[in-house]
Amino acid sequence: MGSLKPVEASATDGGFFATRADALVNWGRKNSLWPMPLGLSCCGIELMAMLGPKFDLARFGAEAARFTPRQCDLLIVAGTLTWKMAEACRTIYDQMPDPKWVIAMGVCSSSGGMYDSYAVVQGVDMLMPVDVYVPGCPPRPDAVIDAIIKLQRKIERERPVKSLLAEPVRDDVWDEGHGGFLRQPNMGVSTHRSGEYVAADEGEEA
Amino acid sequence: MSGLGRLEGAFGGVEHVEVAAADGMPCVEVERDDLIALMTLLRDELGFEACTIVTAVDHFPREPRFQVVHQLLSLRHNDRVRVHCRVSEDDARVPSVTGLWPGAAYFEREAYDMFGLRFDGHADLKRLLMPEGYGHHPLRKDFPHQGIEPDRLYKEWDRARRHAAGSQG
Amino acid sequence: MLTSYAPVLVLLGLVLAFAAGGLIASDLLGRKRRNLEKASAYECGMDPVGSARIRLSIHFYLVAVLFILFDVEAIFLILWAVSAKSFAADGVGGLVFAEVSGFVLVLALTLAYVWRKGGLDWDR
Amino acid sequence: MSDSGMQTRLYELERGAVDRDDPLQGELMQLNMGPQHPATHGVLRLKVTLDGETVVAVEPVVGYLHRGKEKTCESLGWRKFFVHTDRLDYVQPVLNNIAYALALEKLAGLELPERAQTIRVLLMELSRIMAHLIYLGTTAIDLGAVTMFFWTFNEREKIYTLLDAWSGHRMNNTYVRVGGVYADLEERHETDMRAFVEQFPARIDEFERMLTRNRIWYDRNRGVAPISGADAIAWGLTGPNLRASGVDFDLRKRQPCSGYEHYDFEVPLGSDGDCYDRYLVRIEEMRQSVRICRQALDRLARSRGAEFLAEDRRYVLPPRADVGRSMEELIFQFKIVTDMALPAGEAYQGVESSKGELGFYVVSDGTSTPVRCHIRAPGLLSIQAIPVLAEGRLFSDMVAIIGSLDFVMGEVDR
Repeated sequence: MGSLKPVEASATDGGFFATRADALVNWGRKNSLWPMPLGLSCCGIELMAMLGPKFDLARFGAEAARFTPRQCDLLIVAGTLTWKMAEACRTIYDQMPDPKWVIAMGVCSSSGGMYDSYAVVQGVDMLMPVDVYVPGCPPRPDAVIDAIIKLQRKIERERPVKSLLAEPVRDDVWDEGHGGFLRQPNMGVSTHRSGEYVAADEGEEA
Repeated sequence: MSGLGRLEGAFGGVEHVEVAAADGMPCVEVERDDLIALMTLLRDELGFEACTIVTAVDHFPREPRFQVVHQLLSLRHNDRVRVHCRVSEDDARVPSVTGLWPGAAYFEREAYDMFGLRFDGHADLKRLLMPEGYGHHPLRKDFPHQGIEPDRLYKEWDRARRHAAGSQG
Repeated sequence: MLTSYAPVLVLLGLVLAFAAGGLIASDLLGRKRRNLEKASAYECGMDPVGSARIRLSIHFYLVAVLFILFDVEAIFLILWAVSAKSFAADGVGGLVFAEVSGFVLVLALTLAYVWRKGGLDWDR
Repeated sequence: MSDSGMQTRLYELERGAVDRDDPLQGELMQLNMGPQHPATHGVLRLKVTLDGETVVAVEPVVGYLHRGKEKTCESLGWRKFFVHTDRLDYVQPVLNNIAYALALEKLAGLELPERAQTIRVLLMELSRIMAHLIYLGTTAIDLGAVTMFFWTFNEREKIYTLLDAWSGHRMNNTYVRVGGVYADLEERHETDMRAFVEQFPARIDEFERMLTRNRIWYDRNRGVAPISGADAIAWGLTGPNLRASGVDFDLRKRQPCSGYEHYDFEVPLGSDGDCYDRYLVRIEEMRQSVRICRQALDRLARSRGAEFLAEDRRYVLPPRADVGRSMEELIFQFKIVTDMALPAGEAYQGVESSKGELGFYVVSDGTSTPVRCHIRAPGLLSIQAIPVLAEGRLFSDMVAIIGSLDFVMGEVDR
């Protein structure tokens, strides 16, 4: 296996080899999204209903719900995330191998929902970058399936080959420099724009 | 308001004050020192085998501030009784009933967690619902609904992790 | 003589190629992003308490050994079962059967011994 | 973490029970059956200390789903808290609504029309069936019977569609109001519900044929974690967990509310309170719920068109049409919508939920801001009993014990 130099494809023209390889890798990834069902509260029951016979998630290749983050690539945060659970949720997100995506199922994980109380995280995107937000309390299973379809379309547009053969990244401190808080509580608009993450309190560290 | 019914004269000298309750349940208010005596009497003589509720109510502007509520259920006679006990904030200590009903342990831990009431004689009194290092008692009336810096513990944990990771890198 | 083994060897090669190929491709192609958090042990979202390298009770070892013992016995029985017909054709079927049943008898004795000494039931 | 109680227990266990220096004995291992675990049915964390396969000590840690509902009730007000009561025991949303409404009506001293009570009984029994189906589905899949998950969720989908057609939402349908229900049950809803109720007993027989005499299910559940009646009462267990130990106490019979005295049904009892008895009690309870549903549907058929909402204008919104026409109705609606005030006093109403006695202790000082709304969670006491049931048993029995206690973290953590 000679040393395949990653093709220096610029953002616009992908070059024939890169775009075809992108399409192949993306096709493989989007049709086998293994969900990590973080069923916290009522959305967890709708999540189970979605894996059940009527709204069968197997049609999208995503029914292999694993409970260990090592074998999952899609974290579905289903329910109300509290500050006590936030540490466990962030640890599970970190322990998932790359590439990984996050769906914030329900209004509680998207924005704190009906709980503006002392114990509820005001939106999971304060802890980790979220790819698809699903409104509803709980959202109907077909709404979450629609979110998975949107995620698959988002995966189709990614360009993985550019960084596939790259050297392993040793970012022990934090992956890609984001973390801390992506969005201040009750700020409404998320400062998280896909691509550049703004680490809220990066500056304070020693 | 139906009175104490079957419990009318049965309190054996524990001085108590009858309290009117909207749901017609016999309701008694007792001093903190007689609480255990009354509870033992209720359980042994009057057959209240189960303890349904141990909680507190914060009447903030009015003193004494906390009102500890015990509610018992008698399966044999199929009736209930509620016992109140007023406690002020600076000396928020109440004797624990886990000796009589082991099932009341978590209720008392929750009352400690939410109101800051210490239960003497409780085996393992620590927070039940809030994380261990949490500094406040949320259900007190003077505690804001959105909480005081709710993400402090997460930030500390987050910073400690990054520090450990950073020093390793 | 060797040719009769060719299909088995080809199959073995294909299997190894498929397995090794998958591993090497994913290792080579996959984008690696190592960080301390990803390497930490997974324990339901919590930090693990204490180390996992501790002395475990002897029973685990005992059960494992017993399993290996009777598993190997099964392997030998399979070998015999596969070629039972050819033994019968050569006329030594009865003799081989006696040998095998002797082998099984010895192992049955060990099973009885272990059973009586209580090696099989779990709690001490 | 100052779990001093836990450490001393461990120290005694280590020194007392077994001589640790003997090389044949293994060391104790600390393990987190953590907040994110398929078998803990929600975000419960169990700090388990194992000696090889045997559980030496268990310490449940709850609070990972504590959303501060009791505090929210004090800031939202009585009327708006109805939305939050759905999310308490989220496998049986309507039953929590009804328990909360009954507590408020008891405090207000409000009398309900006949049809409203019947609709509520029907909804409570449907919720009980939904909750027991979730128990059956999740416990069976934890112990390996994957088919049960699909069968039970198939039935649950049918109930979802019933409630969806009637209240507009599959789950968390905030459908109960102080004084009755939001809208009447039309005839087509009743026929759909009757169709479901007719075919459901056959499904229960299917479940039983699959599990009751199944060798694996029987061995994993029979004789696992028995608890005597007296211990169950002392530890505060209620509902199916209590009746499995043979204690005949069902609030629907002993302290009936919302008209339960008009229905005849039996209360199933277990014998020695182990996981298998809890399973049998819940299966039989589903059958009894079907009987109650049939009787409720008959009563509804007789009282079609009757009043389904009380008339007391201090607490019940006037019909939307009248508000446009008369000034009093407009004032009533304005007063209720802005700040519905309950008379001063305190009241407790316990309801037989699928998990046990779900109670609301409400205290009001006559104004519109509630003084206290304490929610008594039966699941919290089931979790408190886990150390009593699980210590000394094998670690794999923990899955059967947690499944058979059937708690939901939403009501435990509030």
